[in-house]
Amino acid sequence: MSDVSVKKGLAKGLIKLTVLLGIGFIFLLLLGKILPAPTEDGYRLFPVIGSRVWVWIIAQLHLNFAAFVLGVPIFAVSMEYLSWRRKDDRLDRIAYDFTKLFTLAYTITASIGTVLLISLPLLYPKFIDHMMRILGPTWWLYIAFMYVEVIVCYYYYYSWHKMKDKKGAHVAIGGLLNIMGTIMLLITSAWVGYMTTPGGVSETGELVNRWQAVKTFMWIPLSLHRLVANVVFGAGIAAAYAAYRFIASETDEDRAYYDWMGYTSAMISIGFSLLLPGVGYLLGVEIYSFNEQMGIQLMGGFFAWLWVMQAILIGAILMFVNYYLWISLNKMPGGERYFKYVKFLFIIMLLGYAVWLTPHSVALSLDEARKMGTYHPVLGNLGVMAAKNTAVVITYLATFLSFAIFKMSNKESVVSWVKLGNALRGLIVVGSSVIMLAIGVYSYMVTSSVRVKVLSPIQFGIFFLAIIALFILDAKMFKGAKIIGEPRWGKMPERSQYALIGITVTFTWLMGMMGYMRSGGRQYWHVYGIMKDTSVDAFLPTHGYAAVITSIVTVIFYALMGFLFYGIMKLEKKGGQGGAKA
Amino acid sequence: MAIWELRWFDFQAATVYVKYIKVLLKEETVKKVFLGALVIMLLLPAMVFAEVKAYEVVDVKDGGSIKGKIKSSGPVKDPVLEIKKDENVCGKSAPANMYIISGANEVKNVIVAVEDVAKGKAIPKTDTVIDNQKCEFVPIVAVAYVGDKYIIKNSDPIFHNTSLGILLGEGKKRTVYNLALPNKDQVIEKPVKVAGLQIVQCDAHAWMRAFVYASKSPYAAVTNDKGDFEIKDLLPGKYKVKIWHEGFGETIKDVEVKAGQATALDHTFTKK
Amino acid sequence: MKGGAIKLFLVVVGINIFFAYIGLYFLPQSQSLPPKTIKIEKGIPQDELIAVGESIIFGKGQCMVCHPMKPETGMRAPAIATIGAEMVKSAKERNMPVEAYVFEALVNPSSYIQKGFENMMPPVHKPPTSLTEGELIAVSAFLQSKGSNITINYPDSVPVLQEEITKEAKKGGSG
Amino acid sequence: MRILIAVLLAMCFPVLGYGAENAAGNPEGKKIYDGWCAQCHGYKGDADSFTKDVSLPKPRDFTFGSFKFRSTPSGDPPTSEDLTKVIRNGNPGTSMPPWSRFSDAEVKAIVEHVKSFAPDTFAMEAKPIKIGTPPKASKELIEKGKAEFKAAKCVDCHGNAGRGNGEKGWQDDFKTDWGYGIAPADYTHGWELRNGSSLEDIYRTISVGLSGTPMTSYMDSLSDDKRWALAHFIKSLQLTRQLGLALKVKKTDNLPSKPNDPAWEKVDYMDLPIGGQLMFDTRDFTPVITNVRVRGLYTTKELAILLQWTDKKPNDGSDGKPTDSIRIQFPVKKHEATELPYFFMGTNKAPVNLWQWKASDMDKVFASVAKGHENVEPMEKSDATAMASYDDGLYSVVFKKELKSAKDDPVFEIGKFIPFSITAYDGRNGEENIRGAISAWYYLMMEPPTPLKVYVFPPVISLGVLIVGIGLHKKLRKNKRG
Amino acid sequence: MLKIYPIIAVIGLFLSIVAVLRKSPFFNFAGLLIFIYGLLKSAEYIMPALPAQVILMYMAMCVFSLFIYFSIQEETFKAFLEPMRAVLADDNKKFLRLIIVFAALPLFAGYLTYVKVKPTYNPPVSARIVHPEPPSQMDFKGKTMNVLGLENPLRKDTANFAKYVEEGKKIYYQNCFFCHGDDLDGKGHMADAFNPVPLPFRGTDTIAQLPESFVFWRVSKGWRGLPAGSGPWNSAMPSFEDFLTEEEVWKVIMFIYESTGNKPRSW
Repeated sequence: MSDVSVKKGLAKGLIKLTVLLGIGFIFLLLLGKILPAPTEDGYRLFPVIGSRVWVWIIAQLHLNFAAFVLGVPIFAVSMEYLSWRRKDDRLDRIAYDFTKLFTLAYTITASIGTVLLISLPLLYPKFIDHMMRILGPTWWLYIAFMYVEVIVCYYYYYSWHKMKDKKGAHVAIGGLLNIMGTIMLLITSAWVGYMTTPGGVSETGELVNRWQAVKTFMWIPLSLHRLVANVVFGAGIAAAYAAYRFIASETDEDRAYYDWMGYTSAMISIGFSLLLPGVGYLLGVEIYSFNEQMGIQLMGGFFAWLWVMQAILIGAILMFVNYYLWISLNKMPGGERYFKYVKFLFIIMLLGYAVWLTPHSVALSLDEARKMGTYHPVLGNLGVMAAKNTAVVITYLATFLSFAIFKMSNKESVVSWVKLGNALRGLIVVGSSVIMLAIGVYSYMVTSSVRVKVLSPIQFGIFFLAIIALFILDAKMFKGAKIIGEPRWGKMPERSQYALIGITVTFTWLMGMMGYMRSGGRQYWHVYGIMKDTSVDAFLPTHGYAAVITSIVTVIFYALMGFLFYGIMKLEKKGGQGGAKA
Repeated sequence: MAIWELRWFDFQAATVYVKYIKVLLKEETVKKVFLGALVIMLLLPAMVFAEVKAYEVVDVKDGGSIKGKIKSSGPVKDPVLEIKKDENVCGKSAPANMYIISGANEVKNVIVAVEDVAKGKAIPKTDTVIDNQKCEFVPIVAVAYVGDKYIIKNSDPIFHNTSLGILLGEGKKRTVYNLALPNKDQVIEKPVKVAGLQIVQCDAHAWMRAFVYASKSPYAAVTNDKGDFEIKDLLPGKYKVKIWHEGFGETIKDVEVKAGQATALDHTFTKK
Repeated sequence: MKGGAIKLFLVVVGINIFFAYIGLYFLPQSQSLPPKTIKIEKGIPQDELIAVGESIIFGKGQCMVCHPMKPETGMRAPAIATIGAEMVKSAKERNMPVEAYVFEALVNPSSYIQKGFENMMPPVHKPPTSLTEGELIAVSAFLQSKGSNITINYPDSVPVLQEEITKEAKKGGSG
Repeated sequence: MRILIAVLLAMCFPVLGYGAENAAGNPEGKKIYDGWCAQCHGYKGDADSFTKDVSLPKPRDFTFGSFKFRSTPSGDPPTSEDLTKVIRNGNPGTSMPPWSRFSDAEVKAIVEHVKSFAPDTFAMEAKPIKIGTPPKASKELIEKGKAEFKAAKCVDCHGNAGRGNGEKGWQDDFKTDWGYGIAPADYTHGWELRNGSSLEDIYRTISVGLSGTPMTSYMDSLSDDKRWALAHFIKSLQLTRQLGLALKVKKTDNLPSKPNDPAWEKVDYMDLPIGGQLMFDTRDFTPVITNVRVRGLYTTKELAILLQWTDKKPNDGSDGKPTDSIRIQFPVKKHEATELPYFFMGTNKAPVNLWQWKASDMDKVFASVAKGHENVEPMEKSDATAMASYDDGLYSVVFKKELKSAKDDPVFEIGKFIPFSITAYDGRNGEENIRGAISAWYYLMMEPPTPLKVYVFPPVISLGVLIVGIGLHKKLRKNKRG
Repeated sequence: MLKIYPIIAVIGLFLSIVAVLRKSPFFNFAGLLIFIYGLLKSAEYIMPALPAQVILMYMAMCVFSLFIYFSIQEETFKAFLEPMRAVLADDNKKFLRLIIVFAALPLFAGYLTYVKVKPTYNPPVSARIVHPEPPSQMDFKGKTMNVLGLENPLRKDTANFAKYVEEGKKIYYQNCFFCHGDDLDGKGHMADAFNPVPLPFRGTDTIAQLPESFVFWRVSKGWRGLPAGSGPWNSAMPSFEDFLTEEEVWKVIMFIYESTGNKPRSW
């Protein structure tokens, strides 16, 4: 592998892409001829499982891989940049490992994309006609960028070792790669944005202004949301990869490295995930301002229960994260001093989790409904947004404290104002919690618009202020602190790695479910308000059905990922390059 | 019960208690209650006496008597009962035996009773038999004496129940006894406790009826086939005499009884 | 450590089965069906018209997304239960016929906003709701039945409705 | 002596006033009585009251001095406890409710007041009979009770099955002390036995009778053990009432051939409590039928619904009174969501389909479509059929209908909850048309046959867990050794 | 009623405390779960019972979280697993193993599966709105009335108050008590037959929260006047305008307020 020259690599990449696209177009032409003509409404039916399920699975898989190949480069390039500035080889190795990962993943992504490319026009000819008419040029733009991206990507990968001495330039190429990726993300978001919150067309679906059709309500918020989610997802996948390698490792050294890698990736993933509610909020605001009806439908109508599901999932993720951090105390010299705090954090997490998964209106048995009506008089109060927001900020704060504990567990502050510092820390934690709780209680008494538009942002603002304050305080307190001992990387029980896997799988599943929700917001429209879905699949399936499909997609995705990981390991064994520096 | 349903403090009850306490604390009330208790204690023996006052047995010497004949203004046709139940025992139809009137228009089964007698001779120890025979009460009219017994019999192989009740008019009554006689030769004895004219019925055979005059004194009689009756050993004085027949109804006559003499009391009923 | 990989995969599958299970058994299972087109014939009896209107309010029109049935605190939009009477009142205030007011409220809702509410209602004859003329009239009749006399019927009220629709279209053109 | 008393009386004149008030009037009792009893029993205790014409059984007239519910021998007045018990527990099956709101003192005051209406009766001594320990129920005992039920001629009035349909209980002048007609009790309806349905209650009723009614006292004619045996037998006749919202109808290969086929007894049932039709003129305040038991079965082709109810005196309309009848009602259209037609006869907007059976035409169904109670049109064609039987006071009517439905027919879909309601008419009670006893909406659901997975999955999972257990066991053992 | 769940909770707590003292995390875990279950179930004594589904959700969360908690430290985790390992592998636990691992657990799993796959059918729930929204106008025997602000004309005639109440009593017991009860507690002798059950007038939940005008509307219009959401198709409440005059309706309203000690809402 190391022998492959940059040129050859580039050629390989370009040929692959061209061949795939070619196959796609040829299949499209051929099948278009062979297959029976679409129905009057403009549909063809995919055999057995139906068009919707087929496109759903393929699109979701494609999306997952795309998220991976867009998210991981951001992560990899930042690592490389850090390694370059800090002269830390470990980081460079991580970066290289990831580059390997996403370069390989490109092929899979493109292959699945090809299947999608064949499927969509064949199964939904009328709809795709419409899309092409409105947003056709962006599609050619998309192909063009795809080529550029492949070139940049392969160049970036194959020139890694050649450009060892020109790190700056190499990092710049990485930057370019990410810019390309973001542009592609913007283009695809524009498509989805147009479908959900169309603009720039007349009521009958005639193009009025193409730029308006691209620049829809959803475009930027959705892109932002996806960008952040991609980073979280990419880092999560990296953590999962590290976990996988950790478990598969045979030497202590490898284990130490992959432990560290898993930790770093997971923390980045979680760190960025703190931004998600914010960008999600933006997205929600835009949807509401496009069409109140759709917003309410998504938040409180048909999909209300999916937010409970989301709560269960995010609660599980936070639990996994905390668990990972607590278990990590084992490997910190001096970590055992902090086990006594874990109990309290655990109880807070548990209570927060309980609040978060309490549904507002409960699906009841008949007897229960007769006894208490639709809402439980007590539980009903825990089910509303006021309680949920409060619970989430407090559990986030607890998670941050777990992280802080982990960070300082092997240090002892030497500054003179230790006592004052500790008091200050306590004050920040307790004070902010009390304020957040008070705002939560106050939220019950105001109208929903005040709650959504004023109090919730204040709660989140206080949360961020609190963690920033804690962060600065800790940095000051532990400046030049006495270090009890270096972390014993690799001294982690295997089960901690399952927690990492759990985080990533849950996150992937969550992405799938949110996709169902976003797409469901359109209800029985291909393009909301412009083009009706008149196919047999025009209805929204039940949540259970969606959950099963999401699970299937996730399992397929991880099976493919497994092959990818396995392939990399095989490559390493063959070439030895980039593997553990034994 | 859910906690919030529990009334920790029952206001309604509390107001009543407070009222009681207020009343109790008033000086006058305390006095009143105390004196009241005293009076009741003193009056108690008197009350007991008042109860017993009902009928006083005395030795009657040289008493008078009432004697007479009850007649009808003319012959009355006795109705025939149609029987739809237990026909094998009761037969298809039976005479009601309501108007048993002789050729001379003398009426049988008329109750003649001297009312509200305060004193007199001892009550005879004669128990009153009520027999269910072929779906008919035998006798149809009888006199019973308070303190004695009813002997209620079933001579039929079928179920009868015997229900006695004070007649209140318009088909209404007040039950005195309602006793089951499910089998043949069943006998039930019951004390005669409630005084007055009573109807005897069998709910199972609604046409069956009899009448019993439960008397507190020994001074009551039923006319015989010739419409004759006699009431003996009355203390001299003025009395009210009740003459009652199932079909003809009731009249009350004032009679003065003189010592050692027989006062005649005849009456003729007219069918309305 | 091949066992490790298998174990990991089992964990992944297990987690997914668990989530699918939650989705299947914890969440209420209902489908959201696309609305059916409702045929309204000429000279339809009033109570049937109202019934159709009601079904649109709860179904195709998706009015219940914003409008509560009963007045409640913090409601987004006026309550349905008293809307008929309210509309009569407002029409009187604005000195226009009640029918015209009702139709305007449906097809040109931003032209007059009830006190205390925000301008957020979309014109319902346009996509995505896209109610037909007959459906609009049915809805109007139903709204009138909530506390006022019903004066709207099909097809006599069509001209009034069309006038309001053209007004709205003109406004859209100029603004 | 008398003089002394007179002097004393004079002395305590103010006191006496107080005392007299307390003893005779019981003002507290009168106040509550006037507030909460007089509406039915009359301000004077004579039952000449607001509800005298709208309740069945009629309210008790206290002035007669006859009291049904006693623990004392026949002829004796009830004890205060007996009266208290009636006030506290009410009389099931009548409009006398249990009064739990009053304090013990208040109930005592009411009892005092009630007693004052019949001073003669209550002047007598009242001593409750002794109720010993009941023998334990056993098959033999119940058999013995059954024999005794015949021997003591209980059957004469209460009928062979204890439904109150005995021949002697239905003479025209079967009357109470108050001059009203009365019907023998239906033992199968334990929930509406006026004097209580427990074994002791039954024993007590047999022993002392119900004064004022033809129910006679057996204390002197039957020995104690026989009465207990009887009580056990009667107790065993009581139906277990199953109230619910939905009847599950199971699939079968062959429907029972007759309405009184014993095969029906094994089928799931549901009891519908029914009440008078009170919404439309003429209202029925005094329905007699209070319970209809519903059973159902279906085959691939047909649905059969069995309705059973007690009618103590069948009436086919030949005596000038209306005929006995029952009617089942379904929505005409498939009902959507929770919206239904009006539960009695539908409305113009939402019509209902009615199948009526009449005792005058035993095997016929009168099918009609109703759009409100004033707008009923007979259906020209309906393939619903009926079969009926009358056994020992029990009507059994089976309605059958093919599952496929034509216009105006109800829609029978397997696995769906199909609403239905019942109207029952007792002709003897003068019930017909809209006067009758009605039920709310209930559902019947034809249960789809149990899917195969119910039999397959559990054993598979069990086996799986077992295998995992064994595997873990093996593995841990190996680890231990290794 | 025997309050079993608090006892279960106490037993669980006791078990977990003993387990803590004897350093047996597994039994601590089990005890805590029992404690939490008992606690959640005990809620039904002070509030409407928690729905089964919510309890299931909480319990699943607790199992998951507590398991995580006990696996943080290596020694604790080992001790936690020890009883399970012992049952599975130890020679002296053969009998226990036979019962738990080879019999009880598979059977229990089979049972749970059975419960889950067995098809269950629930009849549709008809929600009831106790106080439906009144219309602004109503029609009483052809007379149009404004429901809001409608006042009881008889209340002004304070001199005859007792008379009206008494007349109302007669009307009540000839028209209403079959369902709403002798004691106005909604438990009349025909109440069982109807669904939804008749409303009680006692207590502070029903008429005490309503102005008389509302009650007038409900009494006069009955089922016919109910809005669709309140299920007029199920209500047996007659339209009393068919049977009573306007004045009689007011009288009966006065009676039900007076006799239950409630006051009509006047704001």
